[in-house]
Amino acid sequence: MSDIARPPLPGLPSGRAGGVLATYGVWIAAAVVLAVLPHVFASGLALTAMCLMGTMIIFALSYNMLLGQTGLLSFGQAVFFGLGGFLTVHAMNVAESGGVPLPLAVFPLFGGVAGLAFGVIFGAVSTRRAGTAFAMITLGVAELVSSSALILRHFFGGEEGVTTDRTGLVHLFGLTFGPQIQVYYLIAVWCFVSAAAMYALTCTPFGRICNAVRDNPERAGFIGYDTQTVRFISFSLSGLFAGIAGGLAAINFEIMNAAQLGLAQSGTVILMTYIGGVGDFVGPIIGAILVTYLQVALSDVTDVWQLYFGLLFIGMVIFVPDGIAGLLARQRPLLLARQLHRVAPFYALALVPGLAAITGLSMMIEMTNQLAVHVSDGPAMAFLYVPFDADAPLPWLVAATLLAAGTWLFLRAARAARHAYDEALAASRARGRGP
Amino acid sequence: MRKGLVSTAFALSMLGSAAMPSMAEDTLKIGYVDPLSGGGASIGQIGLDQLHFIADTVNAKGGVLGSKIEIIAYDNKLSPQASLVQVQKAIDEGVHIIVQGNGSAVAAAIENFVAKYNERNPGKDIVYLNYAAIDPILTNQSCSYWHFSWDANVDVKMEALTNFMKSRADIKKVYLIDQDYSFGHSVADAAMRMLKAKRPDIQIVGNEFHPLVKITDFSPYVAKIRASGADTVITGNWGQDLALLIKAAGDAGLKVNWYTFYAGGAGGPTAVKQANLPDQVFQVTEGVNNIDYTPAQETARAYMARHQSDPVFYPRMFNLTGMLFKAIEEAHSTDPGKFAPKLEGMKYATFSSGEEGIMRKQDHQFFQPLYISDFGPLNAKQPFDEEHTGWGWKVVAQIPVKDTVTTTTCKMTHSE
Amino acid sequence: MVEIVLISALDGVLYGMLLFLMASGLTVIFSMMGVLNFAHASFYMLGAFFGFQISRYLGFWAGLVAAPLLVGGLGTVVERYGLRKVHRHGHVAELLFTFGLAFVIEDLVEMVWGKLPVDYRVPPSLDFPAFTIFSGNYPAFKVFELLTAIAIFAALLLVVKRTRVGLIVQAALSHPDMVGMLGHNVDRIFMLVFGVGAGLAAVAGVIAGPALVTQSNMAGLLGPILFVVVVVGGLGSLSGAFLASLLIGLVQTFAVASNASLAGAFGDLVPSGWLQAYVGDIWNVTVAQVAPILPYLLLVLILIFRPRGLMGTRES
Amino acid sequence: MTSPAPALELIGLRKKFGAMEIIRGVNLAIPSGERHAVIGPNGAGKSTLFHLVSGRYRPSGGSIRLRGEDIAGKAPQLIYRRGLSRSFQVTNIFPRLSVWENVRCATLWSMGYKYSFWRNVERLADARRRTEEILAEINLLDRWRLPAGMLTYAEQRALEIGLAIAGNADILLLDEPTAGMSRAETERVVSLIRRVSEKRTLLMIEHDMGVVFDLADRISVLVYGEVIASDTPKRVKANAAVQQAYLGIEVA
Repeated sequence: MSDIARPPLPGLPSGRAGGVLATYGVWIAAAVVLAVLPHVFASGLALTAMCLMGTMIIFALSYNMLLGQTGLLSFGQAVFFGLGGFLTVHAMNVAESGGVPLPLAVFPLFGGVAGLAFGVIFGAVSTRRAGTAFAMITLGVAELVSSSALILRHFFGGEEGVTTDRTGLVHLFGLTFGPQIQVYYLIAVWCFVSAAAMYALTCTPFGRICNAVRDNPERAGFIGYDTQTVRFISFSLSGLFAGIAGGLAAINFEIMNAAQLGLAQSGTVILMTYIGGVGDFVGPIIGAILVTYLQVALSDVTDVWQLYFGLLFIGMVIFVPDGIAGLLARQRPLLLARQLHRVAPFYALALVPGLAAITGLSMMIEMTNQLAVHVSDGPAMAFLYVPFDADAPLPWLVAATLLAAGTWLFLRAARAARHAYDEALAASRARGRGP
Repeated sequence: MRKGLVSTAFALSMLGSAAMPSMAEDTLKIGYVDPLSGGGASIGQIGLDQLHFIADTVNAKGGVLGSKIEIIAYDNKLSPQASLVQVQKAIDEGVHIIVQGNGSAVAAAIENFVAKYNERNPGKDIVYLNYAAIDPILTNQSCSYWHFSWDANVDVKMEALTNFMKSRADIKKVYLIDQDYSFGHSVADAAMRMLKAKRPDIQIVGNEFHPLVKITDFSPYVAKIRASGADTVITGNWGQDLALLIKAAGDAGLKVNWYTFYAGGAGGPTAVKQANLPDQVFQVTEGVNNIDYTPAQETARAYMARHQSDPVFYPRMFNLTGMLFKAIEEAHSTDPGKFAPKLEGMKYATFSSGEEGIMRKQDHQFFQPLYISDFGPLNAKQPFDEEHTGWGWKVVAQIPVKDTVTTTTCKMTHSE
Repeated sequence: MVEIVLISALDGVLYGMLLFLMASGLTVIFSMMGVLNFAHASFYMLGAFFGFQISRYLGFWAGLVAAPLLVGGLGTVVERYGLRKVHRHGHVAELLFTFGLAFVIEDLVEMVWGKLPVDYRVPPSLDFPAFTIFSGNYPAFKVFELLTAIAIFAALLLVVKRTRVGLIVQAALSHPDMVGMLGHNVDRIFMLVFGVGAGLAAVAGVIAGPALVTQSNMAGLLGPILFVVVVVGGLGSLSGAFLASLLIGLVQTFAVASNASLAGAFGDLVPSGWLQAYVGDIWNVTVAQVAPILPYLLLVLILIFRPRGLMGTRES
Repeated sequence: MTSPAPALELIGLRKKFGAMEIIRGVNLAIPSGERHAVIGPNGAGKSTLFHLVSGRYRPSGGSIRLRGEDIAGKAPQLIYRRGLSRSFQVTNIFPRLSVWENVRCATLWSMGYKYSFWRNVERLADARRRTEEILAEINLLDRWRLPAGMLTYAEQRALEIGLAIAGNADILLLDEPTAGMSRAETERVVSLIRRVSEKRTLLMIEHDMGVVFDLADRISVLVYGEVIASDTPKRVKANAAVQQAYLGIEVA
């Protein structure tokens, strides 16, 4: 699933025949995982979180059609997510009050159509430019839409938003969609179909031309393509899928409000996509799952979660700029050449001091937080179940030592690991398996 | 304490719903869902501190029905969607009582969610106690049996405020300025309607709306107010939009009286003091610290000794918890399905003055005496200042319950 | 009528200069390095809080000098040990780096100064009405704000046009690739530029802090308006940013003064069923209501019809 | 007179950058099927001329006719679609795409697939065949999986030509196709150009006089934005003005 395609080239050294399992194996596995997940993670919260993840996976993938595939930085992706959600909610309410016999399962389509329609409208305006100018137009459009959403109170329902009842539509096969598990499967199916559709899109002439426009928009013109048209189609289709994601979010929460189309939501999807990795199709999926998990769970562990969030992002862009998927993809040639065992010990060696440094740092953050913010609770606190006083010198000494020594050792181990990786890669290439 | 445990607890709760509720079955769990990080945290944290204070006080006396009270905090980041995830988390952890206040968008989402949850999960009732969200929609069009509201809603506050204003003959020209979203429009609409009915001679010389938290410079608005010749401004603005408005007025030397909902909110007193507008800014609330009522003032002192940096104090949180515990004791049950009927129509001696308030059965809106207070230098009998400004809130009028009652369109559907 | 025009013009200029004060540092960074610095508002906030802290011990004026130096120094450190490592991964990586930085700075400020507004006051030496027009006072502090903005504009212009450093900087504005080729240490220039940009943000913070609300969420509340100033003015153009600030200030202020609406122009909407409520929302909106979102409309229109901005030398 | 319109005709073509006029009234007609080389000292405006013809720059005056149709000021893709394709002096490829993908993208438009987002690109047998042919032509078949950015300089130059010829355009503009190549590589490229330019019209800029006199049917000499001579190689060699302006400086 990477940029470098493997066309079936009979007669060429690594040409590959596509069997059913080789071509669709990953997808079959994904479907099985989606079906089994709610039986492994069965709690109400887990279901809710997984529904959220499914929605965000579609959203992040739709965003990567722009950022990763076409090289367009947009600040307004949530506009289509939100408008798709609102249209879905309104469509559901109209269907319910008018007795239109449509089952709930098709309603995300309304979101998709809305996303596509607004993608066409805003795309016609913004894709006339590329690069920073494009980014700034999307920023302006996003601000205009989210401000208008508060002013147009009847359509957007004001601050409270618009609510709906997902159980009030016709029940197909006895599915009421009251229980969350039914909603999970609805989202899972849509997530699977959308992801497959977006993956298929990358394998079309248009998908490849998007990559070409991303790499070198000028040259794309000299092989016959109008870059503006490419951007426009990409933008509109991206709106379609973002709208579907919005529709699913609306069904999941049964409420849609103006905050869903604001800049914060657009920022979230940029973070998800980038952290997961824009260079790889699975990147945004990983990013959506990870960031959603952190959003749900991190605030329970610490009340300065935003600080950790920020540090995570800074660390990611400095150390892992091609995202988690990129990090994994870099191990693939080693894996194929059976060279991974040469670097794995170095990874483990770097991990231990790395974790120590992180522990030291978060300990210092938590102690500072205890002393500064929870001043009325006194200095007594616990970190990793170890109780101590935040104003005593010993914990600070421990934390500082962990941080300093951990960082120093980590940097050394990381250098060694990089060295080992380069050697293993060279060895893999020598074996003729890698590129 | 709790924070350390939850990281593992969350991982467990992902695995199965059976793992969690057994942990501490004998406590009465109250889930507090409000912003505890980011911009909204300044107000969310105060409510939490206060709940902890109340829980500690009650637990020291043996708890409620013999169980200790446990407050569990859930950070909702002021987002409706995140709130619903947190409510789900709370339910998984065995919480049946949800307390929330900040943001009508969040309140509406939770109200709607709880109603549907109870309908779809018979016998596992959850109740939602709202201590601060005051959009009238919550107790009108979208009212719910499982939602109880302790702060006076916009209409109720405006009813009280206009009943006060109608007796002030010096008010001749009123200017309305509000944030351009549903809450701001509720305030403006109520003000227009009630002033027209009670004081037709008052001229409304302006009805301005500006986008929510997008204004850095309020001078043009102040110039407009001045040009209109208004002597009084009514505003529902809060937070930065109120602080900057008041400061711009102070800078320009605009001399009007300000009738506000949220001048007492965090940061408000500081702004009024900086703008140097003594006794010109009024607010309508369910109580202020300088009401001469000993039990309330003693509690306030005890609280402030513990939380010196907390600037505001919500009497309504005491009313909420007091009535909740009373209902539980009357029903001999911590099951919302059993104690919720006891809350309906409950009469309760309010925290601020001991005078009686009532939880109206029809829409679950609590009606209580409301107070108009103004902000300025204090005398010896007014011991409480705000935000270390040296100034404090002083009562100028008490509006009795009968003068705060409004009608409701709520048609509650609940079958026992 | 004359009164409204005169006062609006004055308020517009004052607001525009405040915008320029805040945006000048961003112009420098955005134009020269192409970095969409989302942490700019955070440096502005740091300036306000540093200024506040210093003013409690040494007075406002010491804060005005020291806070920008501190924040500027911090900026160079951030550039040297953070942004520079990210630079080769492209603009999106840089943007996300500043994104993360904004989160971190906000939480650190919360930890140190709490979540509530601090009482950062206008210095007594400037706490008096400078002049009065149509019974409206204009405080001396605002005049000071205006003068500082103009002084910064003049100083930046002078540096860019008249000094050797300025010549290199100017070359970098129009031909970023050439500067490196000419053998100048681009890394050092970038570090310096980022430091100066952060320092200018801090100047704005020290001055705007007392006038506005100094609180840990002030960076977030500022929103993307400063990007509008820079882009509308034109990348690489200081004068453009100055002009754009004035334009935005005036447009917004005059719009606030206007109560015109479609309903006012064409009369009330004839009742026509369910659509009326939806259309009514648009029909009854006054120009004043949408004033603060007009800059974003301006941004979109400018980028479509004149992508180099008012006075820019190059497109994006 | 009813002779067919020339494949490419420039009439009074001008280009100004600010006050500087780089192309100062170029007139040139290239009949169909001709191999035409443009030579001239550095800074004469050769690449600018190509940019004008291929649509990268908009002319300040004059007209450009492609088989009689005026294309001056049209966008590159529109000119390409009328059958004119070009290569660049500074390598201008898609660095993150594989070599295979680079060439295939360049074939897609001419194969009629345009913006198709409903067909699987791997199943387009004709595009695959064409890509394979081109890769064989430019001798990059064994590098097909490598990202183009990782090729050596000479390989990238070969790919550059591959992109230009992939679309089967009948007028080819090659901007210094052999720049920086070794003798052996140059020979390969020359024979490649000779092969692909059969039945096509070729316009090329070249500094290597060996290549120019070997390949070109006619040569135009551009000096300071003006064509001072346009003739067969033999005659150009003999042209006094050319001797003075160009060969005298460059070759002697």
